[in-house]
Amino acid sequence: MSSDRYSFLSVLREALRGQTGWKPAWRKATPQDSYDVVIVGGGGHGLATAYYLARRYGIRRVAVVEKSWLGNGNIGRNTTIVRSNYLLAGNVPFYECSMKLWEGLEQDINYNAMVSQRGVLNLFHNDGQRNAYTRRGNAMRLHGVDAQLLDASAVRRKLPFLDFDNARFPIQGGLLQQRGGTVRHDAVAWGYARAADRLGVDIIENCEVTGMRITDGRVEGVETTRGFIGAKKVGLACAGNSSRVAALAGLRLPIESHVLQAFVTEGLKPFIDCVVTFGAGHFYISQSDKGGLVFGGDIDGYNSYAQRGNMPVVEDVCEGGMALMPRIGRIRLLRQWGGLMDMSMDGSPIIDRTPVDQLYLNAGWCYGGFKATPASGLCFAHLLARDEPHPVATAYRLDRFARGAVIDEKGMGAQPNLH
Amino acid sequence: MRIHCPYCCTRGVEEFTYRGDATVRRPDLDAPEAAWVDYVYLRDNPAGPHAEYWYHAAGCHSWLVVRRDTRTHEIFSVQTASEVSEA
Amino acid sequence: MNDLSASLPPETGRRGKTQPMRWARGNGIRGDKTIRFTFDGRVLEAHPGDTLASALLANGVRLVGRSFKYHRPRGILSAGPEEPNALVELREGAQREPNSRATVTEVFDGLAATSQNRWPTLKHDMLGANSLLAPVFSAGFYYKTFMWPASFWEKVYEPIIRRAAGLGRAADEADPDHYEKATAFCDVLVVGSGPAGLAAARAAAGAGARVILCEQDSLTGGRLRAERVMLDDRPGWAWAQDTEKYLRALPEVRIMTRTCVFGRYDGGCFGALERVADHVAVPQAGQPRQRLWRIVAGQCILATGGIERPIVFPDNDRPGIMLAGAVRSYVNRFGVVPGRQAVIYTNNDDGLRAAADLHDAGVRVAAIVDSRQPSSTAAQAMARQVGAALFAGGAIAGTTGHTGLKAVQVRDSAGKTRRLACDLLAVSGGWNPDIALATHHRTHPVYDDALNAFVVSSPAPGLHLAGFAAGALTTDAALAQGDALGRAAAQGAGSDPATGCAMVLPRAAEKEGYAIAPLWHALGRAGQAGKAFIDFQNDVTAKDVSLAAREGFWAVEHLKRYTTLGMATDQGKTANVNALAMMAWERGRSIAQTGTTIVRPPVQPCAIGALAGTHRGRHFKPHRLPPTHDWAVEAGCVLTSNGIWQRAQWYPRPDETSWQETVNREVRSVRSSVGFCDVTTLGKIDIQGADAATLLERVYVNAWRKLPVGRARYGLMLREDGFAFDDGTTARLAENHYVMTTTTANAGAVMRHLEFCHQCLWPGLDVRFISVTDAWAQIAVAGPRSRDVLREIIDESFDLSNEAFGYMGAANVRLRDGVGGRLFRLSFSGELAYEIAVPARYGDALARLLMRVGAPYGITPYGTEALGVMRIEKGHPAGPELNGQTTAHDLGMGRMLSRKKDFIGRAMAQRTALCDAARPTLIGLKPLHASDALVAGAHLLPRGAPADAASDQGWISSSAWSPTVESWIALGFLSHGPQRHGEVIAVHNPLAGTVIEAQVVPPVFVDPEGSRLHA
Amino acid sequence: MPDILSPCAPIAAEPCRVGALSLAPAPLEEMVSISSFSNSLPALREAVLHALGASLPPAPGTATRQQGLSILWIGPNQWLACAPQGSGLMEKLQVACGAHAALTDQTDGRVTLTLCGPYAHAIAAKLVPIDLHPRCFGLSSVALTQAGHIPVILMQRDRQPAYDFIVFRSLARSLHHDILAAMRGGIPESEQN
Repeated sequence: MSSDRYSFLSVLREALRGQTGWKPAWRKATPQDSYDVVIVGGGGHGLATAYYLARRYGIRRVAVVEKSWLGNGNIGRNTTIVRSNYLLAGNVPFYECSMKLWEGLEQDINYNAMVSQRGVLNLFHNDGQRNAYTRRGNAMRLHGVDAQLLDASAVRRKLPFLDFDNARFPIQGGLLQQRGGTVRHDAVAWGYARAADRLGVDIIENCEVTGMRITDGRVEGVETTRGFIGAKKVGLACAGNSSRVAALAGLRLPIESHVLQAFVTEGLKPFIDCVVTFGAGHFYISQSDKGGLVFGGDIDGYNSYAQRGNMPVVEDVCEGGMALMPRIGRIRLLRQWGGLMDMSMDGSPIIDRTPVDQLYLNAGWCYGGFKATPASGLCFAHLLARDEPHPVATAYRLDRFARGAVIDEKGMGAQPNLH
Repeated sequence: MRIHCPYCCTRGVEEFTYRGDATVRRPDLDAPEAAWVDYVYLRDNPAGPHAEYWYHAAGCHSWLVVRRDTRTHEIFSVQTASEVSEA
Repeated sequence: MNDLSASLPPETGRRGKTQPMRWARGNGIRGDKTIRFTFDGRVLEAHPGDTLASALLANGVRLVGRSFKYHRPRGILSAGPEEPNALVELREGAQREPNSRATVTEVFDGLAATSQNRWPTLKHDMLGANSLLAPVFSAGFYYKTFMWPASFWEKVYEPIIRRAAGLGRAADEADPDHYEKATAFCDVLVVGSGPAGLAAARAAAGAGARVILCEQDSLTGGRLRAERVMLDDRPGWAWAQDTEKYLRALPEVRIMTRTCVFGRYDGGCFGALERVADHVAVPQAGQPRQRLWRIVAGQCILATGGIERPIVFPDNDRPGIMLAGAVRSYVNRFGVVPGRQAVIYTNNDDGLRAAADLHDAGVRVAAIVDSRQPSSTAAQAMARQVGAALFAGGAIAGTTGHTGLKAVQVRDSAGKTRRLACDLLAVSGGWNPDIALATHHRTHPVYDDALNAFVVSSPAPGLHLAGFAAGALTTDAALAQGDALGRAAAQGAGSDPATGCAMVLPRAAEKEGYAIAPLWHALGRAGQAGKAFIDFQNDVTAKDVSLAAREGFWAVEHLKRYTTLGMATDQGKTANVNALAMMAWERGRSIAQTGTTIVRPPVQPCAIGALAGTHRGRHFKPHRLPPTHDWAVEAGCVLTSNGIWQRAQWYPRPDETSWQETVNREVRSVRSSVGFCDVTTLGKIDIQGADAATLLERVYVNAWRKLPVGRARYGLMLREDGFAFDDGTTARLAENHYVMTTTTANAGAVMRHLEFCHQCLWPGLDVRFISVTDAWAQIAVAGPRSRDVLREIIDESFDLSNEAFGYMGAANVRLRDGVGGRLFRLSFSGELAYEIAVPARYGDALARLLMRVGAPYGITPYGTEALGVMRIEKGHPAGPELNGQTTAHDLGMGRMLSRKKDFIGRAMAQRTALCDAARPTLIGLKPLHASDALVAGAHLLPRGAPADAASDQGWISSSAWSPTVESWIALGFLSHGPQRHGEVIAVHNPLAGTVIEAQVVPPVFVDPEGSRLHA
Repeated sequence: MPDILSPCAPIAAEPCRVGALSLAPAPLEEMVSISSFSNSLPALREAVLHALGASLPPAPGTATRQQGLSILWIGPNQWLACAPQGSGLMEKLQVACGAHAALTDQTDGRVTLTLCGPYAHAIAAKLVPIDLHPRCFGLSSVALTQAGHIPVILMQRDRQPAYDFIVFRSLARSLHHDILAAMRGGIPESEQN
């Protein structure tokens, strides 16, 4: 007998027999001739889309094609933060939908992704920032999302080791979303893959899309390194590679691909119990369950497909870190890495049809795609299944740029590197 | 990454500010709205050679057009933007 | 400093009681001097030149740390930065440094080291019980459980897991030490100072190149110090010492020891970390603890050598089991024997040499277990030489000794097992070239079947690998390769090929054979019994790899992520190749097919403080000081940061009890008499040229051509996407000469924008810009008596009357004492007001002068807070309104948009959603009860509407208590705002739990007709 | 009797010393930026030579210096002329080349801090990310760059390296602090072979 359902009992049973009864987390599927839906991109969003298509919309003839190993994209190289602390009406319901899906994810997919709602605290350092966070916190509350405004002394009680007394930009307070937190990123990919696989979805790794077969303006399938795969509908969930794949269908997108670096330190006994973002520099941080400090800052700021960044950003981020928490000076950075961000022109995503019939797009996640994973999957599945936007994703239309209905949280305009 | 400023010689990327695709051309005022949407929002975003604007903010304040491979960060050429727009 | 052993007395080092395992002087030890350090409170002795590891071994300390998951007792595995086991906390208090590798920590007098990740003591660690749960704690077990009930994760399971997380403890206080950064340039960077590196540096320098040689160690020489290679009849380390001396004398060579090149970035940039004062108790005053170097190199030679692989067999992690190469290093460099009775376990000839070194150091070598069948002639010779039993085709099937090795189970080629007592097992599974820096650009290494290791087959341009890093197996080959590549790199960097003078290379006396036969899974499945560790620190065993294979985590990245292999502080330097060889074996594929992960920077862990550098605490960002700063501080102002500018926020008087009282007074003074405020921080751009007006026409939404000389005008700029970008006034000083002001926040961005417009869009325009922000001290003098005050200052020949110098006038003026300045009749407060600009050096004096001449009028300096109150009273938009999300229409300035010209943003501003009348538009708000605080960030909902997002119609952007109106007032944005003046709406602040009612009013609270302005 | 405005410098004039290194503000100079209008360059060169007796430096990254006067390249077709106080620099330039170039008084906009002493180059290398090797940056070389976070114009004033850091007046104190910290950090051992 093999152990397929994960539980404490199955773990115990396997412990007694040398862990020999586990089945592969997902089948190594080979492509069939055609599917109802082919999802391009075996990252978090693509796998979640496949899962919800099968689970919620009953569409099970689904393939996820991935050019390399599953989860090789941003799902495998982010800083694991989940939150729904947005300002604009186009965004809040969507991210809150995502947060609710996170809250029930593990039971839903029978996989412990370690959803840890330890809180996300955005610090502010001047009146202007306080006012902006007040506006945002109130927007969240009006949308039914939890938010609290902490003053400096409340922040100090929570994180006494921040620099309160010698700071260039003293901490005045922070906006706390207690329900925000972190999730073990790789586990999200594996968990969705396993759950989708069990519902019959084919997950096809090492299968790169090299072309789109389009006849009379309608997509009929994808050419891949493993042959042609027919599809009634094709959904693109390629994050940083969105423009490349869309170009195969002759589309230009309001997206630039940028590199975002992230960093982890050596493991330490835990002392940071929430996610903290510094408001006076480019720095945010949390501590993983293994003890490593996971932190990051701004994107490198230039178009890149290289999955690696440069040193000025490392220095800038560490400078921010020292300004915020000077006790980390002797803690060592262990590893830095880079992911490709599909930076959209207004900093918000796109989940929409494209000008090519039956070709659908899920892109423009900037550096915030991880937290969106469940809702992105659900809304994209909804769009693919029903051909209309999910109610929480109605703002994420491709034509919003032409209409001017941009969703620009930061107010930086059509400059992806500034979002 | 280091960029060869035609005036200041090669400098670290931290001295420069980025501003995306340098192949887009500002339409005339009476151009159709679609042309403006293209100009302001749509990008080829290629994986490979890319002509892009950089501003030598900490140096001579020149806007440059840098041709660079977005896969490797290798820089092929640098010209001043005025040189490019006048050409 | 670097010539340590030269000063040694000729006799062998002492072998006193305190360092029982010190057998002789080592080539890197100053045995004539004794220093003291502590480990877990125990005082021990060492010599200068010791690492903490060598010193502990010298004192017979074998148990040094505990592993992460099972808390297994661990000792010292290596003699270098790859160490996975011997991690300690160094120093104490604010200087506590967790997870420090004993193998690279230099001992100094007074060093305090403490073991970590154990409770209560290193020897008796309660969490050692985790080992018993190992059958449950398989790779990834936590993904499969702890899910029920859902709420238990944060409350129960995770806290338990977090209690066990991590290794060392971060310091509790701010790091008290300094750090700094520096940049260095060279033609050729050589990383590593073993035979290949030294030869490369010498050759490159000889060919005329500027050379930087970086060595992570405190001494140069690399393996020449660990081994006993003779070069031209002299010890190899002595040759290294001479070569270093020779190189140091060359003007264009820089030798940086204790400097780890940790990362290779684009364009020939390298990051390197110099440990300036880690090897002393306290840095000198001002001296940094560490220094971050950004090295810019034309060419780079990686002579980084190799890292030895352990062998995977049951219980292969006990203290006393060490890498053979490390054993040699302790014996030869440090003069320490890590045991009294040794067994050698090797799959190659290099591992055998540890036997000779140990034997010569007086250690009994009981056996050589050579996995090769038949074993090499070298093995046979070595066994004879040291008197050891040789087990050809043998294997080690297990070990005993809980906190230190006591015996090994040797299985001979016939399958018979016997127990051999020993306290040292030197293992060699072969060597991996250290190619980390070569893969930082995501170059994928390839597997070399002959070398049984991953190599870089096609390094990036300008990058060369030399010595063992390139697979050179002998010292002679390393020297020759370094020499050749040094010359080639120098030429690649532009040196004249003719300058290279041939140098004679020394020859090694010994023929160094390698003869490796791979050994990944000597015992097959049986070898996975018990705990056969692959990743020591993270306790990843052979079984875990099997499980990953079974569950489909075949891809090397999946293997790594699922099992946590290679994710510990050593980043799998000793583990990765063994693991993926195991995965290849599990799947019946070759190692080449299985592939490898790529290494990411940094090569060695780097302190965050060092990467951050000097800009800390109050100096995190520079302070920009306006010209009246010193005066304002003297006047007792409270400072605030406006970006990086330091500005006076308000000027409290001793009798005032709250800032509000102060600000109220400042506002009332301005409105009733006169006040002044330094407004230097606004960006000022000098614009000249025949096409200056044309450029202004194109960057501002409104018209500029007809602005007369001597007048200023308010202008609004959009971004090209049609949203508001910045605003300010621009004055025409002469026909082709303007001075533009920008907001403080956007000064840099506006300059960049103007340059973009000029250089990229309209290079034909004849116009020039330069910032004059710092050149002028600009002070706003505002209030009904401002003209009276200025009359006392400005030369009387200048007619200040309203008729001669009306609102929006601009003029060059002279002050009464002859100083030239500029005068603008601008008002942010809505009062009769001026801005007077004088050369910055006079700003301080001007402030004092204003105080003096204004005294009869009760002149009051005011800060940014009063400035803000007055601009809200007058309804001027500022940063909170110009937040990048608003349009000219939103700001009530839609009519400013010219229809007669092209300007930046015009086309996009016409898009449907930007012209939607329902967009929230600027309004004023007054609470029905004057004392009800309006809070910026509160949202605007119709009265009586449910407090939800569907009813949300706007927000407050700025608010203040207005002492003029004697009420709270606010500016905000409200859907259909201008049509709703008079309506009472609900102001919701759910964060504070308040709802108050306020009336929508036009966004001007004071003097809506502007009569004061024009007075 | 009118009030007399007395000038105020942002940095005290006394030099700060660390070992043999010294850091001090240079005496206030008249400074005028000269930015050539389109197609005016030949005429401008001639006019400057005529008015000041010194030529605009021929190449980017250099300065012409003679008898207290220096003209630094500070950007394409842009220079900074510096002369002792009382030289009437602006007036001279206005008359000679007002038609050929935008002239802007920068006397008060910039402050010059001079770093000198043995190994000054090693201290400067902690501040500016440019190559100060004599092969790249010698006497009268000029670079626009940043010292840490602060934009500077750097000029090598003496052959025995001494450097002028020309900085925005408002940032002079922060730069002074940073240079001093670099001086106190000591000369890197690898500089002192």
